[in-house]
Amino acid sequence: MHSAVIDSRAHDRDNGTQSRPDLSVTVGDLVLGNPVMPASGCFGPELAPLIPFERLGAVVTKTVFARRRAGNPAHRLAETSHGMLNSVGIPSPGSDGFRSGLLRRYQAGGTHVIVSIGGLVASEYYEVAEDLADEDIAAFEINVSCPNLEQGGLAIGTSAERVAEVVSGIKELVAVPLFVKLTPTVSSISEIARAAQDAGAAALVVANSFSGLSINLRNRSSTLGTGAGGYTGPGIKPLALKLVHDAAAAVTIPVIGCGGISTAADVAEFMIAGATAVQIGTATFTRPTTMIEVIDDLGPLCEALNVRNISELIGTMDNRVTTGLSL
Amino acid sequence: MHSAVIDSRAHDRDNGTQSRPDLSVTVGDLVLGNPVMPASGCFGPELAPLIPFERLGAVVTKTVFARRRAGNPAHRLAETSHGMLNSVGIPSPGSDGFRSGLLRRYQAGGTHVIVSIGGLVASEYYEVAEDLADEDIAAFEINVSCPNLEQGGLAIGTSAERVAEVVSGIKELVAVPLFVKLTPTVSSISEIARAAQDAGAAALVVANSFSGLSINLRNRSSTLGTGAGGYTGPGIKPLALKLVHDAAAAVTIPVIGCGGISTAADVAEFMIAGATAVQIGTATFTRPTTMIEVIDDLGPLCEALNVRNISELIGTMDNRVTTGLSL
Amino acid sequence: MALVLEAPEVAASVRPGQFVMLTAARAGESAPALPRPMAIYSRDQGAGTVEILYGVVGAGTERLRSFNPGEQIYTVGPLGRGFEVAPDVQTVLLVGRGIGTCSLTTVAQENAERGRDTIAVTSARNSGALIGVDFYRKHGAATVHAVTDDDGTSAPAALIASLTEQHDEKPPQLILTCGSDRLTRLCQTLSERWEAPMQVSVEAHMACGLGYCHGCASGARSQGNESPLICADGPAFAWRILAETDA
Amino acid sequence: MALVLEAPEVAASVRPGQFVMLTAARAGESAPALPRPMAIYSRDQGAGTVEILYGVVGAGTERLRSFNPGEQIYTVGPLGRGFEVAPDVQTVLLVGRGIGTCSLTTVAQENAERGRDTIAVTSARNSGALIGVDFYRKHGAATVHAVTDDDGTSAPAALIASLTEQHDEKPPQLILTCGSDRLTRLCQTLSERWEAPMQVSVEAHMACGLGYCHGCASGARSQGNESPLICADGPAFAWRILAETDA
Ligand SMILES: Cc1cc2nc3c(=O)[nH]c(=O)nc-3n(C[C@H](O)[C@H](O)[C@H](O)COP(=O)(O)OP(=O)(O)OC[C@H]3O[C@@H](n4cnc5c(N)ncnc54)[C@H](O)[C@@H]3O)c2cc1C
Ligand SMILES: Cc1cc2nc3c(=O)[nH]c(=O)nc-3n(C[C@H](O)[C@H](O)[C@H](O)COP(=O)(O)OP(=O)(O)OC[C@H]3O[C@@H](n4cnc5c(N)ncnc54)[C@H](O)[C@@H]3O)c2cc1C
Ligand SMILES: Cc1cc2nc3c(=O)[nH]c(=O)nc-3n(C[C@H](O)[C@H](O)[C@H](O)COP(=O)(O)O)c2cc1C
Ligand SMILES: Cc1cc2nc3c(=O)[nH]c(=O)nc-3n(C[C@H](O)[C@H](O)[C@H](O)COP(=O)(O)O)c2cc1C
Ligand code: FES
Ligand code: FES
Repeated sequence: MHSAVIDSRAHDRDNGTQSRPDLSVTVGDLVLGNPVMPASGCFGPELAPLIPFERLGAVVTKTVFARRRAGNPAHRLAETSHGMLNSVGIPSPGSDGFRSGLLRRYQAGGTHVIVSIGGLVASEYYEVAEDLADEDIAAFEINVSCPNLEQGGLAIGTSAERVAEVVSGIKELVAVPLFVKLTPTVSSISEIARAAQDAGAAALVVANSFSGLSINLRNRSSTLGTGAGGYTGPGIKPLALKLVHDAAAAVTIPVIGCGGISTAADVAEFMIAGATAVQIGTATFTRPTTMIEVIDDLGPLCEALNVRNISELIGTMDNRVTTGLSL
Repeated sequence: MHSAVIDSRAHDRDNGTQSRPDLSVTVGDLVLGNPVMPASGCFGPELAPLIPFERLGAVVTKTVFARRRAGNPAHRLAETSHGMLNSVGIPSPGSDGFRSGLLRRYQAGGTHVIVSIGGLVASEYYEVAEDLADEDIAAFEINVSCPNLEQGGLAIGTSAERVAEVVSGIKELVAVPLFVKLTPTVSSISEIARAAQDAGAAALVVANSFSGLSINLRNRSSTLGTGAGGYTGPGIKPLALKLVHDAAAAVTIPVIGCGGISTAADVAEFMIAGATAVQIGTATFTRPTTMIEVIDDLGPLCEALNVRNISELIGTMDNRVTTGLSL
Repeated sequence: MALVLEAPEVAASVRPGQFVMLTAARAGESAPALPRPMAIYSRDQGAGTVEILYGVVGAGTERLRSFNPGEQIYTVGPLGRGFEVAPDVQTVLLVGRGIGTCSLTTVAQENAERGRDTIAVTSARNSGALIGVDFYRKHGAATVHAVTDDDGTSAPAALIASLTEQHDEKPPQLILTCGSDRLTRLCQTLSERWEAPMQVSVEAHMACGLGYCHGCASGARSQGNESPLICADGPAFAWRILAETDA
Repeated sequence: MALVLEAPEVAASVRPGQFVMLTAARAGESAPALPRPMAIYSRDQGAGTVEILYGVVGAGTERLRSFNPGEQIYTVGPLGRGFEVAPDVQTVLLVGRGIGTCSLTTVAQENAERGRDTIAVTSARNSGALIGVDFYRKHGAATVHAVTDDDGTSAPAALIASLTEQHDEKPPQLILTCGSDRLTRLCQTLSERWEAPMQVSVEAHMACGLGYCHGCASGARSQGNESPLICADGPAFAWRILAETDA
């Protein structure tokens, strides 16, 4: 494949300044060159011709299941005015297929590889984790938003007990650090965040896509083949930012922010709200080089915000009420 | 006050066609001339010079508390790229102040008056309901999203048991039909919807604003005086539509859709998803005459969708998977 | 940037200090979600037009800039309570900073019509940013103090010195100000010195501009009582009310 | 509507049936969130340009229309697997409907370069909507059947009659089609009659266009196996593969 990006933006940045702000952050035992990584399912080795992977803080794989899965019927994608809906349904080559195929290509990228794992029953999480435990992997990201067959299709991520059970179950089996990617549609993210921490999570990812729907008026059917889907992109940013703030306030482990991020300013907002790093999903579809552009913009933004190390931003949100003289 | 709307759109519609589609809908015992009403807090008698109230399906008051409340510190409003955040904090004149003041002005409008009521403890809901029970009111809309002091600030609306308790408590005291406006940030809206129905609700309103946050990078503080706020407007539409679909599927009482609606097509989407009527909030700020414009557009839209009565749309979403010949 | 709106009803009825809400979203668009309050810089009742000046700051004014002559813009107004000039006032001191001056200029216009005198102070970072100098002169202001940060003339000490020197002898009977906390404090000093009542026009984030959303209040004034609504109880307030509120 | 892109790398390397992803959001904008797959209607390797034709349908193409000459548009490509023309093929039948014809026109361009013959069918609702008639003629198509619903010539029965009458004697060795299920079935009949293999270019909603988002697949082919990815395994498919998938 030959790929041509006909847009000067990604290329003609000024990279020649003297003492640049330090963009590195530490997530558990992991030191990332910068806080930006892709969101699971919104990235793949196919992007290598467009993105220098080694410039990313880490890469995150699409969620891997123990067994092969075909995913959902078409349409799997629909655009909304402020983001998109998907019902891809996590097709997967299964852990064997993943190990011998995609994993090697992720590993060739020259940065940390975080492997997202999922399951339809608790035992499938254990299986896939054990299958991949000996690989050169920086962390597992446990996707607890998969529909759980033991709970009538409700995601494990909606219950603090089930999250704790799955996380500690995996923790007993493997030594790989565990990140837990939380489900956003819960009444109290703090409770689930604490449960994940107590069960041994090294970090949290907050959050996954939101449950959404759009309807095609002509045929009165969902714009997606499966009815509802995951709502992602800029429209969810205020929601994700609130969840990040609340989760970060509830735990001592690092939180990785995710949801609607598309600019360096968004990254700064998430870090100020409490995130140590961030993931970018939908914005990579809009412009495949978004993550690199964001990383390029982080240095100048740090200077504008007067921080030498980007990690100085983490969790510094000031909640004081600001009242001026004129009311 | 003199008000001039310098925009022809609201005025030069064609209203002279012969047999127009029937826009009326029935919510419990209430027959509405059309399915469009304002969302609580996004409307007031102050709009009378701009909107002929009698053209609205109903009017809904801002949430009334039993006792006078001052609301939150500034800033109470912030715009986001796809909607807005508010932390107004529901200032209220209390039920006495409301009865002698605003209520009369709503009643002068010539359409059904739905009074939104709230409380910081369960007993406050009972108090305000009793205070207003003898007034000429079409229904109470019970706002269960108020922070509840007996539950550490968590809204009653996040627990099926507490919703059932408050709704049946009010039901025992007053004869006015009860609409229950559900809280969106729950793992299963179906469960709460059923609890409200079983406790005696005549209809549900789905849903309220979503919890969101935005940060001002310059001073690293929330753009709102109180930190987080309610996220409303077009960005939440796919989320609200999904909740309406799920709630309507779970109950037999009518559901009133609310969240991100700004066009007649949006109304049709919500009705197809299961709503019997809709509420419009943020879009009234954008253009105060939005509701009238939407109502004007509903007739032609019904014709385009081939329905004689708009109520034929309700709950007709087709979930069949559409696959063409070419895959 | 300037917008001249063909709005005969507004031009005919607007009082100094009132504002309009301009919707920067075009018909069919949903963003920017909130309309923007804008002062009336000048009005021409004969032509049926009003003029608005604005600085491009964020998404709202960025969008306003995209409107072309001849396009319709959704406008509601005039709104709010403007300045109140008692019948016996002969001379009014107007003290504006930056874009805040736009809330004061129609006072000068009305003064000219009603035979009152205007003393105007317009303050800005630099001379390029000064607003209203020519407008005040054209509308018969007795004195126009154009002061800037660049040449130091806007510094409170310098400004108060020159104002007292020039006007102590025949001080104004009313002081109106808008656009700067520092100037509000300066006006307070002058108000006490000259025993002239003072009114301030204040800003707030607004959604409805009409008084029903309660978005523009600053919180509680006293136990259980909401502070005034800037859009409906103001935006012009007698200084006394403001001072009470500021708790 | 047409867009001519200065894209030397694309012009140099694109194969017939491949596509590009065009981002209709400008730099700094986040909507439309998804880029749009677009076929290359024609390419000019010398000038380093490619041409794209599109119909304005929804938000994406509405936005594309707003781009001005000289503006940059974010483009990724060429992408996907195009049509495969075996070395022994001398005559290719191209059957396109509406905007779908844009996926076939570069085949004619290549045929002309390589001395192969083109028979072209371009179908549309009415003559104003026909695409490629002049293009095909200019690029040496032996026959161009321009058929429309308006005059009834696009009806399958009428079309198959005229195609078999004219080409039964010396039938094409390859049939390529895009843009219509009805024409795909028609091509299938011809494919069987003439024993000529057939390839179809299909559309799907796409997010990445590169093969990693799995948004463009149609679901399961057989237990646990995902169907082909339209963007990476296609968009051009041998008809046999498609028929298997359609379960
Ligand atoms: C009574 C009144 C009169 C005004 N008159 C003028 C005028 O004549 N000319 C002019 O340029 N501006 C005026 N403003 C401010 C104007 O409404 C805009 O908010 C301001 O120009 C900010 O620009 P923006 O909307 O592009 O900023 P954005 O960043 O797009 O604003 C984001 C949000 O913050 C709010 N906001 C930001 N700054 C202010 C502010 N200073 N006051 C109120 N809300 C704010 C906006 O309303 C919006 O909700 C007035 C405000 C008030 C209350
Ligand atoms: C390989 C390929 C080549 C294409 N070549 C062309 C071309 O040369 N000229 C052209 O006009 N169009 C082409 N299309 C379709 C094009 O990508 C647009 O989707 C279509 O023009 C719809 O217009 P819109 O984006 O304005 O619609 P919108 O209503 O804005 O689309 C909404 C969403 O639906 C998707 N969608 C809607 N219709 C289609 C469709 N028919 N195919 C795929 N996705 C769709 C969009 O991608 C988007 O995600 C091609 C599609 C594919 C897959
Ligand atoms: C097409 C698509 C596929 C996705 N696949 C996965 C997945 O396999 N596992 C997962 O945990 N999240 C998945 N997600 C969710 C994203 O990782 C991310 O949490 C979400 O998109 C929110 O971020 P954004 O707004 O930046 O896109 C997917 C999202 C999209 C849009
Ligand atoms: C400024 C503002 C004030 C509101 N006040 C109330 C309220 O008092 N009671 C209530 O139940 N909902 C209140 N809401 C929520 C709205 O009624 C509505 O549920 C929400 O705005 C979603 O609809 P929308 O997207 O159309 O705005 C308020 C919303 C806004 C923006
Ligand atoms: S802006 Fe709505 S009450 Fe003042
Ligand atoms: S569009 Fe992403 S895999 Fe095909």
